[in-house]
Amino acid sequence: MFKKVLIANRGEIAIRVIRCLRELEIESVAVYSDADRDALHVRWANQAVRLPGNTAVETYLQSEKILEAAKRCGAEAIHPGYGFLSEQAGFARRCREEGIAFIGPNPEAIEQMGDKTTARDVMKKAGVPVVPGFQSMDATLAEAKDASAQMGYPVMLKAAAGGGGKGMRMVERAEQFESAFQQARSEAAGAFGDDRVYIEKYLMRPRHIEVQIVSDKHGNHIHLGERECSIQRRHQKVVEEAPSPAVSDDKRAELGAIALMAARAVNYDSVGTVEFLMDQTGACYFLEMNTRLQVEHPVTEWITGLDLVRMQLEIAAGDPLRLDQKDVVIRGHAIECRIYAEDPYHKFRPSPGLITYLGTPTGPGVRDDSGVYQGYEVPIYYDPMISKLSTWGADRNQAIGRMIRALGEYKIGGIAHNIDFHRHLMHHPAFVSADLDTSFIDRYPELTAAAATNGLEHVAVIAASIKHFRERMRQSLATQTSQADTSAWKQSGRLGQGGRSWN
Amino acid sequence: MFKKVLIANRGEIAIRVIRCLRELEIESVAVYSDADRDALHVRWANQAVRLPGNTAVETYLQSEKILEAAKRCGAEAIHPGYGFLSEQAGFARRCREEGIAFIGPNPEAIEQMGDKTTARDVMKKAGVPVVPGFQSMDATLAEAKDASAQMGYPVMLKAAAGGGGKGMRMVERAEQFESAFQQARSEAAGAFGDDRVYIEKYLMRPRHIEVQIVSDKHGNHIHLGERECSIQRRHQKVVEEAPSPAVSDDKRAELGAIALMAARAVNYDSVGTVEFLMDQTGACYFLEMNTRLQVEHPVTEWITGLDLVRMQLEIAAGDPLRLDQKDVVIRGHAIECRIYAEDPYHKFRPSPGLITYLGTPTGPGVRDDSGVYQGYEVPIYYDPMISKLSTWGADRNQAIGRMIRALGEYKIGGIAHNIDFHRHLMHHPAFVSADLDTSFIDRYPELTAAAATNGLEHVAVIAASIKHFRERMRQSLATQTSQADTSAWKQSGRLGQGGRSWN
Amino acid sequence: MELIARVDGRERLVTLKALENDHFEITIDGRMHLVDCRERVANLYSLLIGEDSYEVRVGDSDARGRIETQLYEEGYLLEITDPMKAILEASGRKNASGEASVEAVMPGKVLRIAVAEGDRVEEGQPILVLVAMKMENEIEAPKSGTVKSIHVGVNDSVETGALLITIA
Amino acid sequence: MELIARVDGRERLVTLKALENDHFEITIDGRMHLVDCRERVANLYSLLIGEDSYEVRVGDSDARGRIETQLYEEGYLLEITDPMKAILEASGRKNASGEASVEAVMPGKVLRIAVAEGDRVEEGQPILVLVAMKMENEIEAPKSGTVKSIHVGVNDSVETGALLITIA
Repeated sequence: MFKKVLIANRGEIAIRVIRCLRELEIESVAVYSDADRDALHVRWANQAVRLPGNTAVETYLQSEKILEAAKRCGAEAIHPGYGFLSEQAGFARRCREEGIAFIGPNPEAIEQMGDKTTARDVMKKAGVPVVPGFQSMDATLAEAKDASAQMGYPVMLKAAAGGGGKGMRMVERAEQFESAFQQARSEAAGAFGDDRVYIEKYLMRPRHIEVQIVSDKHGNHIHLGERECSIQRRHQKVVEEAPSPAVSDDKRAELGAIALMAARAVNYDSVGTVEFLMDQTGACYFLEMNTRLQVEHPVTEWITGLDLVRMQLEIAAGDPLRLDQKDVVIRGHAIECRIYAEDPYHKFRPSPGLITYLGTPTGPGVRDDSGVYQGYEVPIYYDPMISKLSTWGADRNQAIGRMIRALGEYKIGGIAHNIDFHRHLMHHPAFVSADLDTSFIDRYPELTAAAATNGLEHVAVIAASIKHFRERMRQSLATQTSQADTSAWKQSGRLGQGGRSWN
Repeated sequence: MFKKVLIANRGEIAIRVIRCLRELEIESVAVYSDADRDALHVRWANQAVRLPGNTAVETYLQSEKILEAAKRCGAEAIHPGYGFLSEQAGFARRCREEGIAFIGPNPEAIEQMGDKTTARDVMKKAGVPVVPGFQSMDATLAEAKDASAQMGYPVMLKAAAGGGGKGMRMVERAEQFESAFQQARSEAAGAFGDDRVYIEKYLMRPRHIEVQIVSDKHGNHIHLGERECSIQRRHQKVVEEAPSPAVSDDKRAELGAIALMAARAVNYDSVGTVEFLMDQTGACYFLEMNTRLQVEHPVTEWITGLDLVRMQLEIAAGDPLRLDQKDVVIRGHAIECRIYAEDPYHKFRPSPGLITYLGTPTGPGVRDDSGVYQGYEVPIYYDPMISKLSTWGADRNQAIGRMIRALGEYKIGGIAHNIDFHRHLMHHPAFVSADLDTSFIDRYPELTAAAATNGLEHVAVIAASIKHFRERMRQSLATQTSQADTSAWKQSGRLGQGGRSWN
Repeated sequence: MELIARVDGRERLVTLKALENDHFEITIDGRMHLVDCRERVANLYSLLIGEDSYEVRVGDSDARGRIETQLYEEGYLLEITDPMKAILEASGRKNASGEASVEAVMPGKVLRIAVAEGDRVEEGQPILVLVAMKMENEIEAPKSGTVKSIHVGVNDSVETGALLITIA
Repeated sequence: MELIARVDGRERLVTLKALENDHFEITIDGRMHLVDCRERVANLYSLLIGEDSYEVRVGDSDARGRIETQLYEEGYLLEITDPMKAILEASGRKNASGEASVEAVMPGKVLRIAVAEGDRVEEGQPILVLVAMKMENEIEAPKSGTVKSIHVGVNDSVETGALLITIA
């Protein structure tokens, strides 16, 4: 096993990796931008190397500077976390050239899976079902229309060159196809200078299901069952769970086998995720593969008892897998809520700023993977996710009950956050009955309305009135004190009306 | 299931029960002494009833006042926690008379198991091996000596009426018996006005092994495997783990069967623990039964995935057990370290006082069951245990690694605590190799010597020097400020040298 | 002390009387509560309302006098006003120009401007998109009115507090 | 600033020079360290010593000038003294009577007194047992000397700070 590992990341995932390294008595090296001097990962690593600048481009994406730091510090391996350099085949290749272990798959596997069209082709060749689609290239309108008719309406038109919803439109019937196709083409040309349009079967209210795979460098591949990540906002996951309430044991075995086909097709050799969309009939289609650790890996850890970061390290160090498929036993149910510094009642607007109070939950079946602390200022440069709260229960209901309990214990002051949003979601009848799909949040607008529902308004009124009263008292005392000729330092201890600031 | 439950306890166990009630959407009623107005269990319960006074006798042992509170609040059941009223058959009987469910076993079972001699007799009749012993009553010296020779030296003499080590002495050889017996008798008479001496086989370096049992009101009994609690100080457990490294699968089945024999013998109908001493040959002897939830129940919860408090509630509500013995599956290994407000380097002297800083660990495989918060003052009237830190790993080594990591994250300011003690213990070769017995702490005096071992003295010197420097700067600034004619309130914000107090 | 508490658009009339030992007599719309409010940790209240117990984290009042409260069961945002003070302030406000300045709430880059000078806008209508923290953030009109001036252009980088748009 | 740090009975000579931006040049027994010490939260330091990183919680100095430091790896109790100040205080101390008063560190009940007036005691020797927090707590002699007077009796209840025994 390695003696020292550099973590080319920040936030909660850097903390997750540091914790694992600490548990294995491996030294950790952090890198940090100027904005991150006060970040938790800098404090908790054994060494910390500064990357001057603030933006990701200046810092966490500076692959050569990071490689240089690793060499200088004597780190034998680099963990890329997720995001940043984690899926850059070029970086994985440079690590290999420099004789540093990249804690992730080989660069060829990243490359093949990184490009959507290539990935689809690889999967199709491996016999994996993909969302039916047609790449227009310089296809005529007639050819495109034929293809659409063949896959069946509704279909989705997407700019082949772009992303982020641009040039995207849904076509419900053949009669609408011609005008929609022309419009999509011209929008794509305008936005990306490339008028190629990609046609995809539109799945109605699909579920997002993904299979966790683990492969070593000796040709062993196992899967750890699936996660469901249908609750999304702004095309980003907010709540994940494992196992999926929509996946039976048979379906799990089927999806697992497909995922392992994908893994074998690209000689995969790390932990990774094969993502599917499941339509309302239960049919699953390959969406994409993530060649890295996922944000939501804790729910899989809860139900399997495995430590995915530790497995990544062992695989990168050349160890064979310690277990066979039959050793993978799923116990109970786990849910993860991503805690964001954002305002769910104003279009999930990010809310960076100073965390003036932080009370985090614990107790039975609760885990908090956080990257922040009380007194920390959430910077504006990076992702607004501050922690991942996950709970485990013998069944889904117990996991939900524990999540509601843990959300109640979670208290964050100073910034907007989505704790109440999660609480309302966990109580929502459609969530409780597991009637999920990727448009869930849009379907239930009450989730993004700020209205309180618990009838405890009088308690809030009482608390706020006392707060107002005490602020007034403090102000008037302060005025008196600054006028009096006394040592304010001695006074300050007595002013809190009982409320003191402990450190 | 109940709609409202009163918790006749305080500290972490009250919080443990409140968490479970919250998860099941059951209302909780706390009771509290005057010293506990600021305790966490008062804050987190839905209702809180004052018991005037401070000592346990004035408050948490006032069974009639507690019953009255339960009736007035409409609580249908009382959870006694551990200690206080939890093993008082009389209280369980009064609950029954008042039509309130006692969340524990029936009073007859408590009674039979509460008296050591009766418990031994019950166990012997049930065919359970007990530590060989002999009750002298008005036996002659010759009879007592015969009995000792029969069980084999060394033997232990104990005052039959007392406890707490009084009148206790070890006899190594037959020649010493006569004088030791006379001395023990006269000491017993002096201390308890009762000269009966109880003779027990002295076990050399025994391990403390206990089996968790669960019985319902319908005659179903299961066991959840064992815990090992050999690490003790002042005859109290400090570290517990499950499963015991000294117990094989066969031994587990054997001990489990014995424990269930005990349960059946007294018609047990709640969760409970059958305690054994295991000698160096691996032979186990019944020690006593605890007819309540144990402090160390989290390690069993970790490895079985069961919620023991929830099971207690379900059983008390009359539900049959949801699982059979064959459904009990043990996964991995769990360790619990009890965090005490005490000084391990001065004979574990309790250290009540104000908790000025509290940083609690979390992350994968870590659970903290705490009864305190930053800003809380640990009162002098009750037990100094402030929290139970437990970790889980796929094997014992991973559980130890996680415990060391979690202890590193645990930071407590303002009071003495035993975090460093636990850390040294977790690193100790004899602990790592599981060479345990109840005299472990006495055997290794380095554990109770304050010497640091990690070679990071220069870091401590640097931190303390900067602290000293900043305190000095603050003092001199304060002097200047109180002399200047400015508003000290505005100044105070700038004085922390960057260090601010957040709430 | 008489106060008005606004929650979710509703107004509650509050009378607060401080008693000894952190106790209060608080009347909300005529209903009286006896409250024991302990504050061992600043801004973290342990409330006993009769025998009902709540732990409530309260935020400091923001610029608009709003106080955030976080209970185990729910979070509430309240506006507490002192009726006398409110009357005084309201008369003061009338003297102001009635203009609203839309400022950048975080540093970022202007991606899109959805209005032009002279446009009529409704309160809550999206008027500008700012990219920050890897996301597009829609900025809404704080009041109904007419766009008086636009102070930034597409692709401009702005700092927190930068004036973006004025609505009259 | 020159300081003496005592750890586990050893003395270290420390020179501290404050630079800008929370940086320090700290020399311990002739070895120099460049330190960046951030204190976002009072008494919780993020130390970068060169590129080595440590999070250290420091306690406030106690009555004897001792500072507790808690690292991830270990806790240390240090005594920091200012050599100049130490010299002054030592001379002051000589004027005192040289008596040590043993006081109750917590409220409790006297269970046992192990010494009699006039007894010779060694530093660290158990002299009294106090029952508090469900436990028996041995009180040790703070210094070697002779028991001058015993101010309590067995079974007495005492409050924190109560004078128990004087050793001369």
